[in-house]
Amino acid sequence: MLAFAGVAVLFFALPLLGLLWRAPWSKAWTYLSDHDSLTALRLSLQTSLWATALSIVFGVPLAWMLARSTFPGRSALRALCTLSMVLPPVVGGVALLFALGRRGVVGQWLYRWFDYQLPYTTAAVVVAQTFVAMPFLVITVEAALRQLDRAPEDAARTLGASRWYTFRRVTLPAISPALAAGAVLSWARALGEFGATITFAGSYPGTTQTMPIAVYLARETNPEQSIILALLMIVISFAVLVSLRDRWFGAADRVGVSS
Amino acid sequence: MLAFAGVAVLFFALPLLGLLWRAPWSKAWTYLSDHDSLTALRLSLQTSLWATALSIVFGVPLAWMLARSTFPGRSALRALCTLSMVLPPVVGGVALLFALGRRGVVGQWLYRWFDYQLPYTTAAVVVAQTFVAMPFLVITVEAALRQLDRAPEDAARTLGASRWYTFRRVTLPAISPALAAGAVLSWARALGEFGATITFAGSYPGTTQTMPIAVYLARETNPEQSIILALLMIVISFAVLVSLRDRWFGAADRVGVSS
Amino acid sequence: SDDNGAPTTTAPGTTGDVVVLAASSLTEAFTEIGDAFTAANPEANVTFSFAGSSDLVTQISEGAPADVFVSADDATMAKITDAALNATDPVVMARNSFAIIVEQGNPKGIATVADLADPDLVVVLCAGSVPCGKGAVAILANAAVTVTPKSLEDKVKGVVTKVTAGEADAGIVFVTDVQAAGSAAEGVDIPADVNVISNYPIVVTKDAQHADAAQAFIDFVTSADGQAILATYGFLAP
Amino acid sequence: MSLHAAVRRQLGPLHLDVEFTVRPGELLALLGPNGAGKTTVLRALAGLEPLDQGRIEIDGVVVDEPAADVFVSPEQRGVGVVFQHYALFPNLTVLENVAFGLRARGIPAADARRRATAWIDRVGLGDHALHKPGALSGGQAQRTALARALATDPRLLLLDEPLAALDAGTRATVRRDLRHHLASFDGMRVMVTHDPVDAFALADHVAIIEAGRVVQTGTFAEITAHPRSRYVADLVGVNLVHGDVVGGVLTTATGALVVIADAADGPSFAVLRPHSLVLVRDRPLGTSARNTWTGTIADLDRIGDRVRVHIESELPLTAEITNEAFDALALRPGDTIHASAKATDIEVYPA
Amino acid sequence: MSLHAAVRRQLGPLHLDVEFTVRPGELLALLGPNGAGKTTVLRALAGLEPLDQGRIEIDGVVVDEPAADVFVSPEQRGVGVVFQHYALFPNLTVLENVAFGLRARGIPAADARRRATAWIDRVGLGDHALHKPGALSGGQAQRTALARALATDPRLLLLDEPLAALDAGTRATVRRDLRHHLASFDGMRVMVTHDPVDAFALADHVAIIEAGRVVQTGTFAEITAHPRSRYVADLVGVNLVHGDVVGGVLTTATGALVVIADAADGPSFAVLRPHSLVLVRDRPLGTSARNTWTGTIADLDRIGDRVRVHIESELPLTAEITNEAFDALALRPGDTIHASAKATDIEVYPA
Ligand SMILES: Nc1ncnc2c1ncn2[C@@H]1O[C@H](COP(=O)(O)OP(=O)(O)OP(=O)(O)O)[C@@H](O)[C@H]1O
Ligand SMILES: Nc1ncnc2c1ncn2[C@@H]1O[C@H](COP(=O)(O)OP(=O)(O)OP(=O)(O)O)[C@@H](O)[C@H]1O
Ligand SMILES: [Mg+2]
Ligand SMILES: [Mg+2]
Repeated sequence: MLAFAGVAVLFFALPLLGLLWRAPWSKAWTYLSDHDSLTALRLSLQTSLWATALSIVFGVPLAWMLARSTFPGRSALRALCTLSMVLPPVVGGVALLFALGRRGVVGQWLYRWFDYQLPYTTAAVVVAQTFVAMPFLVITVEAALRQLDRAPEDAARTLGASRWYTFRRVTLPAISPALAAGAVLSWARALGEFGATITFAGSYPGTTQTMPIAVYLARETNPEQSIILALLMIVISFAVLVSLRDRWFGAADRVGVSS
Repeated sequence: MLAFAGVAVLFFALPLLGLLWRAPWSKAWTYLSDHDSLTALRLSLQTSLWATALSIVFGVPLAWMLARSTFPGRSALRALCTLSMVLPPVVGGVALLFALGRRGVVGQWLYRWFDYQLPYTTAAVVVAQTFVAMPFLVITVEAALRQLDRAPEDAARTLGASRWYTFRRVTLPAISPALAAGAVLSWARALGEFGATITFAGSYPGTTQTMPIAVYLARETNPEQSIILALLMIVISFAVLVSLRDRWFGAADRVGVSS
Repeated sequence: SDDNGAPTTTAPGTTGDVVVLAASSLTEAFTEIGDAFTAANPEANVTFSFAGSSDLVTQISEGAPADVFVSADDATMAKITDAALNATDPVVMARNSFAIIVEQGNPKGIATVADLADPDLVVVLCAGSVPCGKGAVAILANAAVTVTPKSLEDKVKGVVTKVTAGEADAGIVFVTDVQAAGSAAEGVDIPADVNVISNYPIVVTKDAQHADAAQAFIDFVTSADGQAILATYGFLAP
Repeated sequence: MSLHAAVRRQLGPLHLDVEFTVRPGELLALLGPNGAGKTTVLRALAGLEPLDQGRIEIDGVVVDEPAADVFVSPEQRGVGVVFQHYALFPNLTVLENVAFGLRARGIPAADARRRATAWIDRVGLGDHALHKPGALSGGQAQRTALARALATDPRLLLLDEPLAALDAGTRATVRRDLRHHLASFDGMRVMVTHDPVDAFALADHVAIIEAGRVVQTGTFAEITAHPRSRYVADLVGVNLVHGDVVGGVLTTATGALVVIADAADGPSFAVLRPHSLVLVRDRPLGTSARNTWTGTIADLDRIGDRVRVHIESELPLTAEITNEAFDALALRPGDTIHASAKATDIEVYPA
Repeated sequence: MSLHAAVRRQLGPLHLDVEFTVRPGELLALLGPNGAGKTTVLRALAGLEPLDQGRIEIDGVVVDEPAADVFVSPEQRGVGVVFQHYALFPNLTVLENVAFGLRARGIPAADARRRATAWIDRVGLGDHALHKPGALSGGQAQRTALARALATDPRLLLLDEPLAALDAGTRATVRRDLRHHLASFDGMRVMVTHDPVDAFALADHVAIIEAGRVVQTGTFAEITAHPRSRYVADLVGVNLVHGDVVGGVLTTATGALVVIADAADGPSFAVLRPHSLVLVRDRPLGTSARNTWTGTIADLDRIGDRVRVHIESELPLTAEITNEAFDALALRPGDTIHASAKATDIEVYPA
C-alpha cells in the first residue's frame, strides 16, 4: 500500500520539481515585479475573491436545496450543477457566450433593453470563474449538510425560530468548517481558471487578463517568465490548500472497541 | 434561500441551453458519425478508463495514507496531491513535460537509459488525465475512510487478518460506494481533460487526439461540428454524474427528535 | 526524391508514415493535401498534428515525433532553426495576408481599417505576442489608426469565435480564417499597402524518422497540385 | 384548555395510531419499548413531523388536522421540547442557548439576556452561563435544555427520554432535580421514556405504547397493579398469565393450568408476584398451596439483597427469594426446581 | 498458563494503571463507570492499542512489553474479541462473518465453511447463516459475534459490554444464552461491563475500575458484601459510610455519627442496608435503635413491590420499605422523616 501511495506522491511531486528545476531563479524578481504581472495578479486576486463570494451566496442555497429537498430529478439537477467541474473549460466558455453573450439566450435581452454587454468586462471574468468554481463549494457544503445532526435545527424551530433564523444561527455555524473548506477550494479553482475566462471574457490587460492568461501569453514571448508566474500561482494555491488542513474532511473520530 | 438556489440553477442551466439552442441539429448525425470524431471518442474512452484505473490503483493507497497515518506535513502532502485539481491544466502539462519529458527531471534518464520517451504517446495522454483526475478520487476516498467505523477493521485484525487482508475484505467493501463515486468523478474529469493533454501529449489523431482536443480543433475548421461534439461530451459526463445520485454523499440519515 | 525543383508529381514509390506538425490555420487545407498526397503515393501515409505554432515548437524541442514542421510565421520557425532542430532549410510554401472579419452581412458597414477606430465598435485582436497579433499591430501602424480592442486573444480562433458568436463586431485575422469561418462571417479586404504578408515556412525536422517521405511531402505541397489546394483555402502563393 | 391528540402516521411497516388527552398541570408519560413510535408522537406534537391523519388540538387551537388542511408550523405552536440528547447549540454559550427562543421571537438582546439569566439561575447553572455545551456534564446539559425550553413560556412541554443520556450514577440525582423543576411549570407536559422509574417518579398519568398503539393507560399505580401486556409485566417484574377462566381454573393457550381463588369466567389475566412464589427442591407433598409447577432454573439475577430465579416450566416464571434462602437452596442454573403459589396470592382480572 | 496484565497508558488526562491475572477457565469482569478505562484495557489486551508501560503475558508468552520492545500484533495474539456493538462485517453473511477468521488464517474455503457452520449451529443461528447482519436482531447479532470470535479457537476471549446494545426486554434472555455459550468455552475470559447484573450472572471474579485504577477485586459476593467505594455501594444499593471508628462510634468527615455494635478502632467503612432502616414520621422516643437521623425526602423510586426512599440528612441515606408501609406513611418528596437503624444491623469493616 505505502509503496503505491509513495508512487502517487512522487507522481504529483515530480512535475512541481520539474518546474522548480527549470525555473530561471536569477531573473525571478524582475519577472515578478514586472508591471503587467502585478496588474494581472491584482486582477486575479480581485476576481477570484468575487467569484468565491458569489459561489458562497448562490452555492450555499443550492447545496441546501440539494441536501434538504426531495424532488424528482434531484440527481439530474446535481449533475447539472457540477458539470462545469468536469467540462473542458473552453467549452464552458463557449456555452457561457451562448447564454450571456450579446446574442445569447439571455444576453440578447440584456443587450437590447439595457445596451449591456457582459463579455470583455471584469464582471465576465467573475462569471466565468464562478461557473467553474462554484461546484466545488456546492459539493463540500452539500456533504456537510447531509451529515449534519438535524436535532439542533429542530430545536430552534420549536423555540420559535423561522427557517431563515434557524439557518443563520444554527445551520450556518455548524457547517462553517465545511463552508470554509469549500470556499477555499473554490477560490483556488477560480484563481487557476483560464479557458472559460479567455473564451467568455476575453483578455485585456487590467480588465480581463488574469494571471493564468498572462502565464499563457508569456509562453509565446518569454517562456522563462511564464514559468516564474506559474510558480507564483502554484505557491499561492498551495498555501491556500495547506491552510485547509484536516478541516476539509472533518476531524477523524476517536476510535474505540465500542466505537 | 430557494430564490438564490434557483438563480444558481439557472446560472448552470443557461449555458447548457445556449449550447442546445445554437446546435446545428440537422447535421448532428453527420458530424457525429465522422470517422475522426469516432476515433477521438474511442481514444477518449480508452484513455479515460485507463486514467480511472490508475487513479484507483494509486489514489486509494494515497487516500489511505492521508486518512490513516499521522506524520508532520500531512496537510502539505494533501495540498500537493490536490494541487492539480485547481491548477490551470496547461501549467500542469508544462510541469509534466519538465518532469517526464525528454529533458525532464526523470524523463531524461528514461530517455538516456531506455531510449524511452513518454510525451506524445497514448500513455502520455493517460498520464496527463491521471494527473488532473486522481485528486477527485483521493478526496472522495479519504473522506470516506475518515468517516468509516473502524471497529470492523479492528475485529478483522483480532480474527487473525493481516493489514492487507483486512483492507481487502473489510475496508474496501465498506468504502466501495465512495470509491465508485470517486472513480466516476475522476472518469468524468479525465474525459474532459484538454489543456494538460495537448501540452504533454500533443494532438496526434488516433494516438493522442482525444475528444476535447477534437472539439478544440473542430473550432478551427467547423465550429458547428465542435458544438455537436461538445454536446456529446456533455451528454456523456452528465449521464455519468447522474448515475452517482446520492451515493456520492452517503445516504442522508434518518432524523428523529432523538436523532 | 530529388531536390525541390517543383516537379508536378512526386517520385513514385514514396513509402512511410510522414508526421506533419502544422500550424492550426492549415487544418483544412493540409487535410485535403494529405488526402491528395496519399492518393498519389499509396504506399505513404500522413499523420497531422495541428496546434499553435509555438506549441508545436515546444513539442518538437521536447521530442515529439515529427517529420515535417510548418509554422505560421518566420519568427516561430526561427526558434527551430536557432535550436538546429531542422534538417532542411525552411522553404516558404505559402503566404497569408490579413483581412477584417465581420459578422455575416457586415451589419456595421465596415469598409476600411480606419473604420475600426470607431469607439462604438467592439473590436477584438490577437495578443501582440502571437503571429496574428503582430500582424494586426503592424497593419494598424501602417494605416495610422488607433484601435482600442476589447480583448487581446491568445489565438486567432479566439477572434473568430468572438465574431461568429456575435460578441464582437470586427477583428483582424488571416484571410484563410475568414474563409474557414464559412457562412458565419465574412471578410473585408485590407488593401495591400497597409496589409502584412505572413510566410508559412516548412522544414524537415532533424529527428525525422522518414526524411525521404517528409521531403516528398514538402515537394508535393510546393508542387502545383499542392499549391492549387492551398489556393482554394485562400493562401497566397509563396 | 388541554391537549387532545390523535396521531396517525405510517412509519414504514409501523402504523402509528395513538390518542390521548392531557389536562393543564398534568404530566403524561408515554412508556414503551424501542421503536414503538414514542418519539414520533412527540415530533408530531411539536410540528416537526406532519400527521397523515388525525388531529392535534392544543388549548382549543387545532394545530394539525390533515383532513381540514390545518398545519401550524413548529415555531408558531408555542411548544417547548427537551430533546433526547438535548440538542443544544454547540456554538452558543448556555446563556445564548437559553436566550435563543426569546431572541428568535424578536425580544431585544438585553431583555432576552435578563430573562434567560433568571432561568439559568433557577435551574442552578449560574456558574456555567458562559460555558459552551461541550463543557457541561450530562445533568447540566439537561438543565440547560430544560431552561431553554421553558424560557419561551410554552403552553405545552415535551420531553423525549430526558434521562436516557445520563450515566446510571447521576441519573437518580438528575431525576430528582427534574421533578423539582417540572413541578414549577404548570402547563401540560408529555414525557417519553422507556424507564418505568421515570414514569413513576415524574408522571401523573402513563400511556403504554407498543407497536404504534396505546395498550394501556392510567396512573402508574393502576397500570402496575393490573398489567395488561407482557411488556408492562416485565417492567413491573411480575409474572403475567393470560388465559381463560372456567370455574376457578385459568387455562393458558399452551394448556397450563392455574388454580385461582375466585374470579368471573372468561378471558382473564392472572398476576403471580415473584416473592409470593415458594421454591423447593423436592416436590412438595403436604402444602396448602394449590399450584405447583416444575421446571429448570434458566437464570439467576441478583437485585440488591434478593435473588430473582427464572424458571423454565410449563409457565415461564420468575421467583424472588432472599439471599439466605438462595444460599440454603444452593441453586445453580439447570437445576430442577418446584415453584408453588397459593391461589389466594394470585390476582385475577378480566382481559 | 494464564493471563497476566499490567496495563499502563496515558489517555489524555486519565492515567490508566490496571493490573490483574486471569487463570484458565476463569471469567474476570471489569466493572466500572463510564470513562474509567475499561475498553482501553481490552483494546490493549487485544493488541489494538499499544501499552505505554507495563506488560501483558498470555499463556506464558509476553505479547506487549514496551520496556523489552515486545509487541505482538493483534492478528498474532490468538485473542478473540466480542466488540460492544459487535462490529460485524456488514457486507458478509453470518456464515462468512464466522468463517472470516478461519479464511484469514488461510484455511481452505470448504473447510472454513464447515467449521463455521458447526459454530453457527452451536449458537442456534442455523436458520440465519445466509443473512446479512442488517437483518439480525440484537441477540442474534451478539451470538454471531460470539461465534465469530470463538471460531478461531482463541486462548483468550474478550467481551466489551456484550449486553449493553440490547433492549431491556431481550437482555435477560440474551444474558442467559451468553452464559450458556460461555460455559462451553474453557479458555480465559475478560468481560467489560457496567451492569452489575452481568458481572453477577457471568463472572467468576470482578475487578472494579474507577478513573483508571482497580479499586476492588474479588468474587461478586465478596465485593458486594463489603463495598469499598461509593460506586460499588450504589451498584449494590446499600448506604456506605466512610469514617473513623473510635470506641464503637464512627465519625464521618462531615461530622455525622454512626453508633455501631463492635469494631476495631481506625478508618472504616460501615454499610447500612436500605431495608434495615426504619422510617417514622414522628421522632421515635422509646426504641432500641441506637441511631436516628432526621432529614427530608428527596426522591422516591418504586422497584417492584417496594419503594426506595432517598433521604437528605446529615448522612444521605436510602431506605427501602414495602408498598404497604409506603401507603401507610403517605410519604411525599419534601416531607420531614426520621430514619433509624439498630447498631447490630450495621456492618463495619476496616477501610
Ligand atoms: N420517517 C420515517 N420513515 C420510516 N420509518 C420511520 C420514520 N421515523 C421513524 N420510523 C420508524 O418508526 C418506528 C418508531 O420510531 P420512533 O423513533 O418514534 O420510536 P421510539 O418509540 O421513540 O423508539 P426509541 O425508544 O428507540 O426511541 C421505528 O421503527 C422507526 O424506525
Ligand atoms: N486515544 C485516546 N486519546 C485520548 N483519550 C482517550 C483515548 N482513548 C480513550 N480516551 C479517554 O480515556 C477514557 C477511558 O476511555 P474508555 O473508552 O477506555 O472508557 P470505558 O471505561 O470503556 O468507558 P465506557 O463505559 O463509556 O465505555 C475516556 O475518558 C476516553 O475519553
Ligand atoms: Mg425515541
Ligand atoms: Mg467502553
